[in-house]
Formats: sequence, structure tokens, C-alpha cells
Amino acid sequence: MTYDRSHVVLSVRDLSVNYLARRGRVRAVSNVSFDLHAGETLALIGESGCGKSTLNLALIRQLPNTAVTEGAGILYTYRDGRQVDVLKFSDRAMRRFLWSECAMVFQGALNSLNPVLRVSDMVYDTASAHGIGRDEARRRVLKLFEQVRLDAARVFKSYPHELSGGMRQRVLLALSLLLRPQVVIMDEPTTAVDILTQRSILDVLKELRAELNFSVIFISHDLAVAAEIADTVATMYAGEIVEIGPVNDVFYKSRHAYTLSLLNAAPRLSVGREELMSIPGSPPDLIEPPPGCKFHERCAFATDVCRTVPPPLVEYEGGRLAACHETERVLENALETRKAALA
Amino acid sequence: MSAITTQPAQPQPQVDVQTPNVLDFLRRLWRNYYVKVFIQGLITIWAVTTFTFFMIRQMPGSPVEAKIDELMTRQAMTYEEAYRATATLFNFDPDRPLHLQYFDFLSGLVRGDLGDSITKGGVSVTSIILRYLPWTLFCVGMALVISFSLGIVMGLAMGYWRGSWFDNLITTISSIISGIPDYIMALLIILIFGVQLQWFRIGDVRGGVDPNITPGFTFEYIASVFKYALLPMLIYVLSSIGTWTLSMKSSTISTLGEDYITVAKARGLSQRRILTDYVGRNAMLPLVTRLAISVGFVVGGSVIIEEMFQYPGLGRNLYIAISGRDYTTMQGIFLVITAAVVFSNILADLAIGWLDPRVRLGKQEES
Amino acid sequence: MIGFETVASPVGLVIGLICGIVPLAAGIHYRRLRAGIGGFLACTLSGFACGFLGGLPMIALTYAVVLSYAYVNREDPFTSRAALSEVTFEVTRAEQFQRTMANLGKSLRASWKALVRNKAGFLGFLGLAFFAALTIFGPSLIEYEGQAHIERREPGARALVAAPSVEHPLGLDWKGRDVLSHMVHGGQRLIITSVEAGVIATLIAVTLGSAAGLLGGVVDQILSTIANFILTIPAFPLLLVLAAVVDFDSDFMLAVLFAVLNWPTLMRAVRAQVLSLRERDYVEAAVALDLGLWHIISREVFPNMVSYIAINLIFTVRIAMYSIVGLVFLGLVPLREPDWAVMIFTGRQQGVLFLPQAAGMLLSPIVAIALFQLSLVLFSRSLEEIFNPRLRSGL
Amino acid sequence: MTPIVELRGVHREFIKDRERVPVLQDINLEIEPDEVICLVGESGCGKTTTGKIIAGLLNPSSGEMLVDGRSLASRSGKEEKLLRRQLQIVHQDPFASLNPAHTIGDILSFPLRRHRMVKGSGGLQRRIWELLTMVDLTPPGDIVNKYPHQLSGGQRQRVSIARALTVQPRLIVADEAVSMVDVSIRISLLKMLQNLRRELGLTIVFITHDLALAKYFAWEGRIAVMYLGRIVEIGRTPDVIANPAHPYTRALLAAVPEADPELTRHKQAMRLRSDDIPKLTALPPGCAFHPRCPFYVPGTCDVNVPALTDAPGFAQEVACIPVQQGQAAQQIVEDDVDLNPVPAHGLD
Repeated sequence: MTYDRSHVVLSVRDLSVNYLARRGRVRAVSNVSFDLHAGETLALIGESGCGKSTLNLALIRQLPNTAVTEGAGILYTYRDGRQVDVLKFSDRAMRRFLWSECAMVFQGALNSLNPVLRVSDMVYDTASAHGIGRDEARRRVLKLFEQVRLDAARVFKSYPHELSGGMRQRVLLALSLLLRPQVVIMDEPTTAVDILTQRSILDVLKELRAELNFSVIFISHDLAVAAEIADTVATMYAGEIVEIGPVNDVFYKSRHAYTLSLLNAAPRLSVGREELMSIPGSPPDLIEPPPGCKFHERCAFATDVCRTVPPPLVEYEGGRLAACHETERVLENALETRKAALA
Repeated sequence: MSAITTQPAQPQPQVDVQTPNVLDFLRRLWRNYYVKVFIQGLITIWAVTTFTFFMIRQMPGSPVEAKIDELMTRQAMTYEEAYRATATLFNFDPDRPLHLQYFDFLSGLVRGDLGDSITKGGVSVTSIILRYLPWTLFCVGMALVISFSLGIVMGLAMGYWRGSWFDNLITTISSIISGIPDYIMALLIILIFGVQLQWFRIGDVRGGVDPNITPGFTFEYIASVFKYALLPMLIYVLSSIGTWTLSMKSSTISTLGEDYITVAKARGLSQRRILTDYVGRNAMLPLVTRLAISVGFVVGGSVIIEEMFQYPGLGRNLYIAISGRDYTTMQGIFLVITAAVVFSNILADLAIGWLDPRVRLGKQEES
Repeated sequence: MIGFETVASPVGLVIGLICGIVPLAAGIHYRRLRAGIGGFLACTLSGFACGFLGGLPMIALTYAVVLSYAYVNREDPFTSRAALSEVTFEVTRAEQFQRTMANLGKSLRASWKALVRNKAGFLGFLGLAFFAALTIFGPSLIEYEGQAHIERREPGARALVAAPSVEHPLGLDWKGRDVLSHMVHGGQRLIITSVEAGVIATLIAVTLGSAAGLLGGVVDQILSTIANFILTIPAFPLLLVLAAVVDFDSDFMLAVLFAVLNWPTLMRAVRAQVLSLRERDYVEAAVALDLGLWHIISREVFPNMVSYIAINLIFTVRIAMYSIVGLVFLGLVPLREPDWAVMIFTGRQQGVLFLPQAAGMLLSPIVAIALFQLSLVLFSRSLEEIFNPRLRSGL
Repeated sequence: MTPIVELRGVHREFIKDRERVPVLQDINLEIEPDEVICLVGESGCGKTTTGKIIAGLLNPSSGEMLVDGRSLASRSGKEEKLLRRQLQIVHQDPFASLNPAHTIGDILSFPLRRHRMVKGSGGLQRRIWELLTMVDLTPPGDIVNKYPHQLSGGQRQRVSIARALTVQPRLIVADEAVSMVDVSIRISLLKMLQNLRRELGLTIVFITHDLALAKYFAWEGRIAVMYLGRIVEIGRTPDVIANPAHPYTRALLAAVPEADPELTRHKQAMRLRSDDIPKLTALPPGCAFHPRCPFYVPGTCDVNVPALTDAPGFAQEVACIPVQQGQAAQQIVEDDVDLNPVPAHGLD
């Protein structure tokens, strides 16, 4: 997949989110920065509790009241070149911005649709909130439904519970593209569906992207799905982006120990017998995170420096960033693994 | 090549193409959900009525005996004479075997005749019910509508702006008033505002309407009806609104946690639209069932409140009938209340099916 | 009924004092003086209130709490970060007993913390404690005035009933008797009967609901049909009829009758709960481990319904009190003094309802009943937190 | 060797809304002692029901289950209970499989006490500590007095396994036991299960929807692929993965993305004739897969139900008539999935 590297659509600068809990401050997301280019698909991968869902809700400012969002800015560039900071929007402006510029596909397909409304009602709702007439909305959505391989006329008149899980997910996909946004955020869109359904959703997504050329932030814990559809991959651990780069580089030339560990723990179908490595321990407490690198307690490469000094996010060639003290050793290890796999 | 073993496909279940007969028709009728529920309801009403019929006749002290004693002492009749006089007066024969009385009652019931009141000679039970039912319906029904709609709106607002001063204030008040029984509340209001503070005179609003005003569709009459119903209505509202408010609040809060609310917000819908069609409509669903069920209990009114305010409703009449051992009236009022409860349950079912498409589908599949 | 009839007695006080020595000694031994003294006082009071037998469980609990404080600073091998090879598992019976008691004490303290944390619930608890103290200790402190006191009539006054004064803080009733004495003596029967009614109804509901849920099939169908049938009958009017049919000389009969009419709602809820709990994975695991039906009921299903049942018990007690006071108010049950409800009834019957000076006589029982009901509602708020281990540990 | 568990012609129906739902049809399966067998398939294929039947939690509607070569019904009540106890299950959801009301120590002590597996309270505590150490929950003293909600998903799953081990089972059904825990925890759980299998001589029935995981875990064992209540293919794991016979298995394998960008992008998908999965209440006649199958032969597949037998060119058993007749084999090899593509993108 190719995309335009010169045009940045969304630029997230130093974003942090803290939850106020009884026990203290939960640092769910800390100092996250990244750029999303036009037509690019960025996969955020990480385990549950790493902050990826919080990050995506922060981007569209839909976090609950207990969360405090801080940051230098979420800069968005309109098609006409105007640049705005999403964090500075008024509520009204935010409502206009949402969906028409940045739409979302959520994880639970059943729960994402209002059970008492028909699909058509939800389409009209969305359209009228953004000043689009019913006929226009209908015309657009029927076309989109066909593009996502749905029985357009029937689905349009259905209630959510009358559709299967895969159909609902595709309805959401179509609905997210109704206003032709530049950015679509997808939060684990294929997690709750079966393998063959996942396949058809991924295929549809690829087709739509080629045709409509929108940018995608794809959130997933599934490395395989990320490997298939992402242009750029960002690994998140304990609320931070620890590594980011083009998909092949991150997968074949990992520079962060956590990314490498995740890859070594992922079984592959088309490789014969394989030895997988488990990651010891469990993710850290986000209220009192460990000092130094947050991953050091579970890391095979950890040294004394890792236990005390938090590693900075360093830029390497080819748009790569990684926050790891032992990046050279990790890279060496990754290259060896790759060589062994190819042999 | 290995031998291929195959099994014949299992035969398709055959579609019933029998000629329709009565049994078949009944079976299909039974399969219709609403017909089934309706018939079940009728059976329940019959069972409850039978139960109350025999229960009521177990009550010690019959009205006839009381009357016979009175006639014998006052008019110096013999027992025989007094007995016959009472029998004609009461239109009721206490010596008639119980099961025959029961069959009389049932056959009357089938014809829509509930018999005559025992203590009020010549007045039919149906006319008593028709005379007093509207008062109760008006007073309690109005109160129910007010407290439900107010409760829904307030609960929705409280849940949506959770933790605001409005929420905290109303939650506290609701918890307190929902914890106090209705007649205790009535007494408190009468004693504090009526007797101690003298804001109103309780003696002025006893009964259903000012007896000096001629009934009619006049402003004066209607105003009087409202004036007399105001206090009991206020008490009904106060004693039930807390529960509605708190239930709606918790229902709203759990609805707000649903993904589709977040999605609706992410779609940029206006707050009003989200509040009504997304939060409100879904949060209301569990309450609608309870509303429909409460409608059934409207008919009975509250015996104590009506007695306290001498309000001419069914509840007070039931109390009078019980004290006077007026079997037929008691029986009639019980029947009306039971029927109301049964049918409001069916109504609840219908209402939820109407409001919630998921349930609608379930019904169709079942039938 | 059981044990509560014996109201506070001096003998109980002596026994309580003696038994209080156990926690006191434990407190001194483990250098937990405050807990020890608290335990001593608790024993003394509970002994005083309920006599020896009623106070015995209280004494055991206080001892447990004191021990649990003692265990805070002691190194228990079972909670240390030792590895398997470093621990000896053989312990004496006494040590075992102490550990069990300490664990009991810990969970009691956790419950107390949960109770205190919820402000509304704690307020309700204080209210209930007040009423408990009033009805348990009050009667032995304030003498009951059963006889009329005509001599108290003010010269020129039309009625005996009088507003509150220094001598009679709540005023005089229509016979010139002290309202305060009636308040103190008149709550016990009403409260106990309501609680009895609630407990019986809950027992019926839980038993039948569990049976219907666990056994299913025909049993379930029959029980559910009966429940639905009773639910259709308007309960309070039927209670009015039954009040005439059944002879209400005994309060217990009243409670039973109420319970018979009011179990179905809770029964259906319990049934639904059991049905959903039965489907849980941990129940299935218990089946696979062949732990037996009794274990599944008592250890897997029941503990997860306790808070639900307790909340419903309180709700049923409220309804019971509502119905009983209502019956008295309508004059449909035999009236016996002293009783809060009877105070309201006679006040209304004697026509003093609209006399401003009768406020003390009428408002006292009304406010008491309202406050008691309110306390129940508030208290039920914190039950969920007390019984749920997840909420209790304050996560 | 006598199979530890054998299913013979097992059918299972559920009644839902007065309709019979045939969840399992004609399942024949022999599970050898010490073996790892994986049941894979999409939701609704009956794998969990099969697992529950094997664990003795459900009885077949018809057909029978044999334990050690004899049917359970032919044994005395006591013996039956003992045998059933030796078949244990570990559930999918770590948040639902432990009772929130009890501490971990209590949860483990119930079966130990009930079946008198230990002596005295000292022995009980020692055994609990041993079990926790076995499932790598150390130090045990940290865990015994905790409630389930104080543990992480992975830790809870370990407790579930320890609980199953209390009764010294011979077979454990792991029903999606790792699908709800994180990727980083998953492999260590699987490794622990493998170790336990080796040390205690356990038989493991591993149920999963994740083919890659099944391949990893059951490499030395067998895989059974299920579709709409039937086993459509069964054989040694390397055979099934490298050389799938049934078109459904092929479709599944082709659909799974791989955690390797080049590999996964060069994978060729297999287009099915339909995306709709038939309802269990309205199963198509003949082979249930025929409405979706790309190799559908009219007049055969929609009439006859294929039996699970050998097929030419395959080491495993398969239930597909065209494959059994060797008709589809050539066609499949020609235009189907390239399962082991050489990555074009190397180490540049």
C-alpha cells in the first residue's frame, strides 16, 4: 500500500491521559506523539490495558469525566489545508468535526448500534446532524452497503438484532464512511467475529481504502491482522508508544525488546514446528509504574540502565522511532530470527 | 481409491398439509402468543375469583344474621318472619348451599351480572362499581401519569448530569420520600400543614366533590373535582415519584455505559437527539413494563388513603363492604381489581413488544 | 420471639461483665488495649441487652475482632512470601482456632469499614441502632403508663390530650398518659412482628425459589404457577378480608399470614437468580469436580445471593410494617396497647386528629414509623457493599 | 491401547423455543491416553458441546461415550463418579470460572476435602501450596488468601487449572482456555499445560477457534476440524495444516492472517460461494458445507452426507465426497491457495 508521505492529516503531539481513581492517578496514556498521513493505515498494537483504546477515545474527545486529557495538541488538517487543534474545539465545533472528518468503528458490533432504531434511522440521524439531506444520505449509504457486500435494500430497513455479527460490523464500516471522513479510527473491528467473517471484513476494508483513500488508525492486539493491513505499526506498552515505523521494518527489524517479544510469542500457521518464547510476568501497575523502562521487569535484554533511566524515543533511519536502551542488541536478535526463518 | 460410504440425506420435515379441523384450528390459535396469554389471563381471573369467593364466605358474622337479630328485637318478629323479611330485603339466601351459590354467581358472571349488593337493597354491584370506579381512576390514574412522567424526566436528567447539584438534591429527596409509606405521608401532611400550620382545612375537602354544586360539565364542578382530589393525588405522587426517579436514574446510568451512546456522540449527534432517542428510549424500556403493571393496581386505589380522605373511590367502598360483610360487592370489586391486574400484565407485554423491536421478533418466531 | 422477649436485665449485665473479661484479657495480652476495652464494653452491653444466650455470639465476635487486631502485627507463615519448601504446615489446634477467629474478625472489620464508607447506609444503620436501643433498653428505664390520668386535665381544657411540656417531653395522650412511655414500650411488638413477617416471607421465597430454580421441570412449573396466581390477587385488600377470617390473637399468626401473601415477588426473583447462577462456569466446574448438590447450593450459589436476599428481606420488612400499621389503622386487627399503630388509630378514633395540642401524641408514632422505614431503606444501600467481597476490599 | 475416551455416533440436541437444535451429529472420536487433540472451528460448530460431553458435563442425546473402553452406564454409580471426576474442564472466561465469594485457598480446598485427597489441615495446606507451585503461582502465600477479583486473568486461569488438578484427573478439556488472556501471557500458559501433560501424563483436549494456536499447541497431536455439528476433517496436526483436505479447512487456513507482513500479503484467499452460515435449525441437505463450497458437485454433495474416511492423497480422514473420490484433488492443487509462499521481501 502506498500513501502520500508529504501530507499529514492528523498530528498528535505529547498526548497524556490520566484517570482519577480512588487509589491514585492512573497514567493510561503518557506523552504519545505520532503523525498520520493521508491514505496511511497506522496500526496501534498492544495488550489489553496498554492504553490503546483510551488513546483512541482521547482523539475524539469521548473519554468519561474521570479522565484528564493533557497535550500539546491534536492537529488536524482539513482537505483545503486549514489546520486546527482538536483539543481547542468548542463542543459544537467538535460535534461538527466528528464523523464528517474523523469517524469510528468500535469493537462490539452489536452494542454499537441502538437496538430500538432501524439502520435507516441511524443513517438519517447522522446525516441530518451534519446537514445532509435524507435522499442524499440514502443514495450514499446504499452505494456503500453494496461496496461492503451487503444486501443494501434489506439491511437499510433492518433493526440491528436482525443482522449477523459480520453484517453489523460491515454496516458500521459503511456508516463510518457516510460523510467521507479523512480519518477512520477502528478499534478491534475484527476481534469478536469468526475467521471467515474476519477475512471478508479485511478484504472489504482493503477495497474501500484503495477506492476512497482515507487514513485509518487501526487498533488491535492481533499482530497478524496488523501485519496484513497496516502501512505503519506502532507498539504500545503501559501507555506509551515504544516503537513506531513502517510495517516491514517493525516486524523484521524490531528495535524494541517488547515488540520483539510479542513477535516471538505469536504462532505462525505456515511455519512448521516452531519454538515460541513467552513473556514472563504481567503488565505493570499504571498507578505506580516501575522506574526506568516500564518493560524492564519482563525484558530479557534488561541492564542496570534500563532499571533506572527511562529510555527516550530515538529516531532511526527510514522514519523509525524506538524507546529502548538495548536497541542494537534487540535489532541483532531480530535479524538473526528473520534469517533463521528464511533459511 | 477407497470405497466411498455415503449416508442418505435425512428427509426434510414434511409440511403439515392436513385438512384444517377444529382441533387444528385451536392448536394454531394456542400457538398465537397473544391468544394464549389472553386465555391464560381468563383462567387466572376465574381461579382468583373462585378463591376469593370461598374466602369471603368464610368471614365470621354474616350480614343476614345481623339484620335478623335487629328485626326480631325492634319489630318483635318471630325468627321465621324476620328471616323471610330479611331474605326478600337482601335478595340473598344464606341457607342455600355454598356450591349452588357459587354456580349462581358464575352463571351471573357469564351474563355480565354481578348480582345485587346485599346491604344496599336493590342496588346492583355493577352500578356501584360504575359509580365509584371513575373517581379512583381519575385520582390515582392522574397521579400515576404525573409521577411517571415527572420521574422519567427527572431521572433522565439526573442520570445524564450525574453528580450535579440537581442530581444530588433530587436523589436525597427521592430516597427520603420513597422510604415513607403513603398513609404515613398523608398523616404527616395533614398534621403538619393542615393542623399545625393551618394552611388548609382538611374538613373542607372530604369526599369527591362539593355536594352543593350541581353535577355537570361546568367549570365550577370540574374545579371542585380537582380541588377535592388534590390532596390524595399529591400524596400518591409523592409516595411513588421517588421510586420512578431513582429507577430511571439507575437505568439511565447503565444505558449511558452502552457503546451505542459513545458511537452516537462520535457521530456528532446533537445532545437533544442523544438524550431522547438513544438514552431516554432505551432507559425507559424496563420502566414501561412496571408502569403497565402499576396501571392494574390503579383500579383498587389505596384503601387507607381513600378512607382517610373519605374519597368516593373503589378502595373505600371495598373497605365499607368488608366491614358490612357485603359479600357480593366485595366479590365484584375483587373481580374488577384482579381483571385489571391481569390485563395490565398483558398490556405490559404488548407495550414492551411495541417499544422494543428485539422482543417483537422473539414473539414472531415463537408463534 | 426467641430470646428477644427477655428484655434487658441486671442478671444479663453481670454475665456480660464476666464474659467481657475474655476479650479484655486478649486485648491486654496482645497489647491491643483499645480493642480490648471496646470488646469488654460490647460484651457487657450485649449481655445486658439479651441475657447470656443472646449475648454469647456477640461475645465470640468481639473476641474475634480483638484477635484479628492482634494478628495484624504477627507474622503468619501462610501469608508470608515463603516458598513451599520453607513452610511447615503442621499447627496445633489452638493455633488453628486462633487463626480461624482472627480471619472471622478481619472480615467483620472489613464489613464495618464498608458500612462506614457508605454515608447513607451508615446513617440508616445508626437509625436502626437507635430504634434497637430504644426498644431494648428503653422499657427498663421508663415506666409504662397504662392507666388513665384524669387528674392531669388542665382546668378549663376540653380534652386531656396535651402538647409537649418539660415534664412530658412528648405530651399527653387522650387519656392523659405520658406519650413518651408509650413510644418507648410501643415499638417492640410492631418491629418484631414486622421483622418476623419479613423473615418468614423471605424464608419461604428463598426455599421455594431455590427449589424451583435448581430442580426445574414440574416443580418449577407448579411453584411458578402458584406464585403468579398469588401475585394477581391484590394483596392488601385480601389481607383485609383474611384479617376478618383469621383470628389475630397472636402476632405470629399475623406475620405468617402476611408472609403467605407476600413471598411470590421475591420467590420469582430468587428463582431467576438461581437460574442465572446455575449457568455460571464455576458451578459447572463444581459439578465436574463432583462436589455435590449441597455444596453447590450452600457454597457456590447462596453466597452470591446473600446481599440480594438481605436487601429484599429489608424491603419485605418495610412492606410488612406498612401492612400491619394499615390493618391497625383501619381497626381490623385486635388492638392492644402499647403500640405505635394503635396510638395513631385511637388518636383518629377519639377525634383528636385536628387538635393542635395532640401533635405530640399523633406525630410521635408517625415520625417514628417514618424514620424507622427510612432507616431501613438507607441501611439496605450499604448491604451490597458489605456482602460483596469485591466492593468490600475497596477496589 | 484402549482409548481413554471414545465417542461413538454421538448426537446432541438442545431444545430452544420449542425447536430442536441439532448441535452435534454423528461424532466419532477416539482419544488416546497421553494425547493432545485440538478441536477447531468457528462459533456454533459444536466444539464446546463436544468438550462438555467429553468432560462428562453433558450426556449425548443418542450414541454413547466410552471411558477406558466401557460405557459409563455399564458401571456402578461409585465407579462412574470416580471416572467422571478424572475428566476435568478448564473454562474460557477467567472472570466467570472462579466463584467471587471465596478465596483461592477455599476454592482449592473444597474438592480436596470432599474427596479426602489429603490428611488433616496441615496436609490440606501443603497440598494447596503444592498445586499453586505447580501452576507457577509463586509465592503461594501471596495467593491463597486472595479473592479472584484481586488476580489478573492469567493468574485466574492458572487457579482454574490448579482446581482441575486437585482431583488428579487423567484428561483435561481446555475450552478456549487461553483465548481471553493477553498474547504475552498465552504462551506461558500453554507451556505450563504442556509441562503438566508431560509430568502428570495428562491427556489434553484443546478447544480453540485460533488455528495458529492449535497448530502450535497440538503439533505432536491431532487436529479435528468441526463445521456445523460434524467433524469434517481429522488427522495429525502437520498433515492437516500443511496439506488440508476438506475445502472448509482450506478456506479457514487461507483466511487466517499471519503475523508476518510479507507472508500474509501474499496469501491467496479462497472465495466461498456464500458468506452466510446456515442456521442449525435449517441445515442444508447433504453436506452442510455445500452451499458455500467452491468444489460443490450438484447431485452428489446436496444429496449425500459424506462420512469421515480416508481420501486418496491425504494422510488424514476427511468428510468430503469429491475429495474422497479424488475429483477435487487435482483441481485444488492447480488453482488453490499457495500456503507456503516464498516471501518476496527479504532482508533488504
